[in-house]
Amino acid sequence: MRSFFLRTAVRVLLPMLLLFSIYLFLRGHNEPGGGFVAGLTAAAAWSLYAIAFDSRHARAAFRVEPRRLIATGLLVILASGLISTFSGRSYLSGIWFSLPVPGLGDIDLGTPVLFDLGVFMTVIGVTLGIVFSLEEVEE
Amino acid sequence: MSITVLSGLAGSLLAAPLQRTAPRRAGWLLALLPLGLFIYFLTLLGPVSAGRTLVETLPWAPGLGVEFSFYLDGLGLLMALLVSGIGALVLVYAGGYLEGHPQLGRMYAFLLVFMSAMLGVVLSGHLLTTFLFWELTSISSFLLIGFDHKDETSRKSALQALLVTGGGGLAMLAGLVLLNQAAGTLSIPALLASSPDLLKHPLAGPAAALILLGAFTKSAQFPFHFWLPNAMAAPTPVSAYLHSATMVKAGVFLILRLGPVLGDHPLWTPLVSLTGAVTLLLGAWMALSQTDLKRLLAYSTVSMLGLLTLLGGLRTPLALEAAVVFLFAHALYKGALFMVAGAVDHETGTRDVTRLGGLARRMPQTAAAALPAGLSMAALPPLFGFIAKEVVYEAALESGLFAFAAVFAASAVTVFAAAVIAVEVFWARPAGSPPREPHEAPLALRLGPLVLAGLGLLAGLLPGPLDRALLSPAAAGLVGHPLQPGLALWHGLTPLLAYSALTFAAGALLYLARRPLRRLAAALTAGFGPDRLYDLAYAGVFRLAAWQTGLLQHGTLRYYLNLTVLAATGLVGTVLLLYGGLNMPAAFPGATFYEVLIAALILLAAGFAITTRSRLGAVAALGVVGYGVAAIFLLFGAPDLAMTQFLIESLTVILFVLAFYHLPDFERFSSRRTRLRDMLVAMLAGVLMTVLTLSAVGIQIFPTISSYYAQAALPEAHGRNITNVILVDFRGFDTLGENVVLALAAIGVFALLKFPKRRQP
Amino acid sequence: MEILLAIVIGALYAAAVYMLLRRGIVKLLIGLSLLSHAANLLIFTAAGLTRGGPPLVALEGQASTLPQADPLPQALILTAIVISFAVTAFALALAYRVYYTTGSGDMDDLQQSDIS
Amino acid sequence: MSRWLVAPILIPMLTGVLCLLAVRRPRLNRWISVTGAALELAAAVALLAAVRSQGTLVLQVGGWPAPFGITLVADLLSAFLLAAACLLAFTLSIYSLASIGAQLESFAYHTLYHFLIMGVSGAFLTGDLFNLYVWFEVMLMASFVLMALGGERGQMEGAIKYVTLNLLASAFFLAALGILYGLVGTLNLADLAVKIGGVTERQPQGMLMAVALLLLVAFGIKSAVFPLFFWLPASYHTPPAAVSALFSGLLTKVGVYSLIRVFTILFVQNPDLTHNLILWISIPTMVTGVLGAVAQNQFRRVLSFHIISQIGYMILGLGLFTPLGLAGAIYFTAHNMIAKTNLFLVSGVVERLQGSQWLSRLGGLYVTQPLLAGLFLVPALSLAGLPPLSGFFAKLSLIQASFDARQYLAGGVAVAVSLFTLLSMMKLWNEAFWKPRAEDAPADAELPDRARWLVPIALLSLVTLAMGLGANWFYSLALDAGHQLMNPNNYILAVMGGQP
Repeated sequence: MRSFFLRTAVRVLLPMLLLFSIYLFLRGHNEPGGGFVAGLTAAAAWSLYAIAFDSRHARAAFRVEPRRLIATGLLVILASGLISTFSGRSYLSGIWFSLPVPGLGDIDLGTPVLFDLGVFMTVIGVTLGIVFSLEEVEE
Repeated sequence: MSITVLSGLAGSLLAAPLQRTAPRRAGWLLALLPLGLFIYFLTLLGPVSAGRTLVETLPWAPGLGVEFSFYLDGLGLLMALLVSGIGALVLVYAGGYLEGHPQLGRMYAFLLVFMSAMLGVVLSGHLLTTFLFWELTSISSFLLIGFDHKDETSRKSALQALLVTGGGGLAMLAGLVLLNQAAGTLSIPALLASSPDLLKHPLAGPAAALILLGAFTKSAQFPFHFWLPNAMAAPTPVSAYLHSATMVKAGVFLILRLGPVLGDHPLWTPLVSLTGAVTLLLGAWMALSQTDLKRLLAYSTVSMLGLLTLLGGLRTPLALEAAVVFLFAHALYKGALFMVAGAVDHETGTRDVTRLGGLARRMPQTAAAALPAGLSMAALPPLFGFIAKEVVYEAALESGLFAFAAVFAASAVTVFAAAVIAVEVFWARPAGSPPREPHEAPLALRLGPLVLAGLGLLAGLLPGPLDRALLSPAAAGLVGHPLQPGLALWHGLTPLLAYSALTFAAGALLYLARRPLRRLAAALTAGFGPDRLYDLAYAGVFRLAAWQTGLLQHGTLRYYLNLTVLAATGLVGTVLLLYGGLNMPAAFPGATFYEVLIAALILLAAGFAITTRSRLGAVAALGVVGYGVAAIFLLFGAPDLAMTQFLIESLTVILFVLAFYHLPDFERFSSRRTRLRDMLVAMLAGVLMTVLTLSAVGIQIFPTISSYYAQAALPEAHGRNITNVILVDFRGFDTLGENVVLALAAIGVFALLKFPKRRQP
Repeated sequence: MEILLAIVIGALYAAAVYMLLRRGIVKLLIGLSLLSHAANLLIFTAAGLTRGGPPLVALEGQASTLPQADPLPQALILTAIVISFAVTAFALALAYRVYYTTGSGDMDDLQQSDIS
Repeated sequence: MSRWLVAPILIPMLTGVLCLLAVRRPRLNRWISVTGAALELAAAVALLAAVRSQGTLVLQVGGWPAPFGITLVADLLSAFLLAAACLLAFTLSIYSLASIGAQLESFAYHTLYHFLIMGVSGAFLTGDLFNLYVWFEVMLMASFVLMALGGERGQMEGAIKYVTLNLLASAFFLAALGILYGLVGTLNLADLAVKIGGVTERQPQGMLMAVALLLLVAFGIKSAVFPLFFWLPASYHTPPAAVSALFSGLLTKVGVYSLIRVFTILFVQNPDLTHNLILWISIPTMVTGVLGAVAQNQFRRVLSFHIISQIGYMILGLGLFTPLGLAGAIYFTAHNMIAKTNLFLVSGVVERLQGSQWLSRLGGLYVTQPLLAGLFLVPALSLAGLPPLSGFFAKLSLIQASFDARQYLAGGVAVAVSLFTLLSMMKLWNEAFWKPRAEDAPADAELPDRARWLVPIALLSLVTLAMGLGANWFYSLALDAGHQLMNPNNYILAVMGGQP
């Protein structure tokens, strides 16, 4: 029996937490935050969802299969480092460029950000994968 | 030379296919290989008897001092001729003996491998090459003794032979390594040329002793002799080849070979000649009670190997010459007699002399081969055995009464044994009846004994040329100078002749008294001996192993954990105390109220977690510990850590709660005493870690490398949050690995939870 | 504070070891979790405690007066925390499967395959 | 070449990820797995060739100068062991196709497999102590799952012990790391070596020794030395043969590698304590392991206990702490990785044919499977140290090194233990191959995909033979590696870029 209030609360909380997680991710390179924490936050949000509803609903709402998210995250991590290898430098060397964004000034973008994105994806995929399967255990 | 040695290995590959395509002729065809080798070695007689030695060296592992090299001198040539010649006869014999056996092809293959190995032993020019082939003989002998592998006795005997000779081989290896350190080389020509100072090296004695140990096991010297009679479980071709004519001579060969190098060591003569003498007498004594033809011959072989060892220990020129001459004579007659025994077994279905007799009528040609071989063994003229025995007596007399007495006694038994196999079996009135009606053995079984016995006769009639071409050159290499060939059938009426006559008479008396003698000897030896010792040791090893394993690996995790933690704590703690690692810092900044509060909270929560009987309570306490740790991170400037820890802790608690639905409740399994004991162990570990931490925070020998990160983070890595920059950039590779760990965990959880289940009964 | 933390670390190790030595499988899991807390705290303390700001590079003109904590051990601990999370999750699943397969939560019952 | 030093780590990672994506498409999955393993082998062999010709190779990951980033280093030791590991990985990937079965594959067996290889490669190549920890964890986590994959009772019993004791080891490792960092403030091995070398005369020697021993315990557990080996025989026989084989070939060897690495570059100031201790540990390790093997009645349990005994040989060479000793240890490790793994592969075939691990229920394979019998003898006799196989030279070099260092007891034990090794191997031979099978036993099962079962075994047997016949090449490599390890300055210079 999952309480109605919990479900409602989670419905409201989920988008907020996800937004928060993106915020954490974006600021991570400069302030406390980063891919790990952001990923965990997002995963925690979805875990709440999975507890409030059930894993079948959560899987449906989440859409992406955790396994694919994990694999993609790892691929992103792997590839972010390879860019520098193929441009003649050490693996995982940061390659940076500035992106002028109107209103925000220049934003530094670089392969480490991509790397962090991979971490973000992997962490979400892993945590959800674990939570979902733990919820689906049958006696 | 390498080709001659390795050709047998190549031939062995052909054996099985050949056996399939030409089952009846395979033995004859394969025998062409050793025959060819035999002829090749014959062509070397000229140069070698002229005093030349042939050397061939291929580098193998020079860094390890290992060479693949060959060295052929008189002794090597003598052995090579025996190995290849008898090898050819044995292959033919095996074809007849095991006709129709499904694994005959393997038998041929193993025999050829063995021949290669044996040639390698006798022709090697480097002791590690010797060792290589030495072990190969052990292995091929193992496979051959256990040929009849469905029979448990065969398997047991094979293993016994392997362990005894293999153990000796290992001792020998250790000895060789020591010898290498003492002499700086293991190359045989170099060793032969080494200076006598070698013997003063402190390692020379141990080296010699260990190498001799190897030689003794291989040549079945007391107290390792027991494997040889047991090896008679092998099919007779194997016994004839390996266990009489060739392999067992490897030890003696090595003793002779190394005599010039290590023989002057004070240890050598007492050790070798005493072992030889004991074996000589023991083998003779044991032979008295045997009624199984093969075991009788085996003990007689043990005895004669003892004789050869004794001669190799005495090391007078005469003794060495006698060793060479006798080795040759023995190989001829013993090989022949083994084959005869096999033929008898094959035709009658038994080897028990008490059930045999008068076979000469049914098996005339076999008897015709047995007679000269037996006479040679009994050292009667005009056979070569007689000449050999004369030289042996001469050498023994020269060395003293004790040696002579021993040789004399054993020789009398040899006469007895010869009489049993050549006379009792073929000419005496049968005491019982064999299981099968005997027929003449087929040609393949007759050929070997006839040829070998004929050679014995020929050699006895014409000892001169043989001596000049083969035996004298062989002995010369051992003595160190050329010898005057002097073998002759007739030396005139010398005391030696009288002794020979006396020996024959004693042996004949033994033969006549054989029935009571057998009973007496059997009664006296029952239940004793190193064979029993081996059995006890063998069983003991298994008992020890089981006991030790039960002690260490007894199945409960907490026992393993206890030991592991204690070992770790003990080791680290001891070193910390011994090496002055303890250093209490003088002063630390105190703690604020909040800090103390958090520390107390963690302590309390941890205490609660381990004492509570509610698993939910324990998990909640665990969460409190985690939050407390997060708070500490936050207080000491690590917000990233605190956030992560906080989130992870929450998730962990969720996971626990989700899982608890499927997990057992807490139960109290351990007794109070166990809990106290575990608590003690845990406290030890805890105290150690506290002390380590305290000692570590007090000292910082070098400043950390972190200041670099503060400088490089923004300009080079474009980030202000240094921790995050380290994670994704400076040490991004750690993070990469860590994400793989995460992925693995997810896969693992999925697999464990979802893998289809089978409920255990 | 260092002394206090050293005691906390020791106590956590002791508690962890004690729980690992229990026969109940859930206690084992709790022991494993405690073990990783202890190790993380040990790294944190051994590297030196700094009461102060997080390791951030100050923006221009805002130079911080507070001493900064060493960022490297933080990164290490973060990695260790995440790994131990992975391990804990796996151990939970393993414990479930062990319990399910053997029908017993008593570690002493798990010797079938381990004695010859 | 240096730039591609990361390839042996990335190739298995990529392979693993692709296998994860393709987990629902079995044929593609298998194809990716074997191709990836082949590429990995090629990369490792190329690396070995490069290191042999150009000397120690270094890659600063991320382009940060040492000691601030993570350094990958390939010296002879790493490259040699990596090549051996990748050879195993390749052969086992073929063997897995025959032996693992679709069900385990659908639970991402191939991904786990390649991530395990990734962890092993990372551990061999990294020049950073914390990074080593991370690779250890990758390897461990992969092995945890592989150990438990299938969920049989025996596996569960083994896995829980395996997991717990290995996590304990990790905790020791982590504690040692933390304390070491607190003391000298760095994690790069070369930098650590320089700094630890700088404290010789100063006071906190005792702390350093304590850290050294913590690491000794941590790696000692992972490499299963006496008296820390319990997890190994408790678990190694429980998973499928291919997994046991993989573990036996790689996991403990990474522990041994770490011991060698740490005790040739970091803690060399006080060999009377550390290396003597290792030497003394090696003796009971050799003895108890082999006695354990003699006592067992199951095929793979015999082999498992053997691993322990042979770990004893490896650390014996380290304990001697001479170039010869290290050369012996390295040669022995490579030899053992291949021969021992091969025996596990044979055990898998035997189990498949006769449906049991229990020796009492096996038999008759000498008649029914002569090829298998022959292939079994090669690694079995090699382990027992018979010439001309690899094990002979491995043992010979260790015995020589022991006697050279006047460690007659240790050398003598090494010799004597060989006899028991022979005994236990021949026990397997007698029971599984020679002994006729019990009369009520069912007929041998079929062996579909015969080539996939037997080709890997034949390949490894050939390598064992080649390592013996071509002993000089391998031994001189090991000897050069031994000299390299005894002169860590080259390593330090290579990593720190000429400014130690």
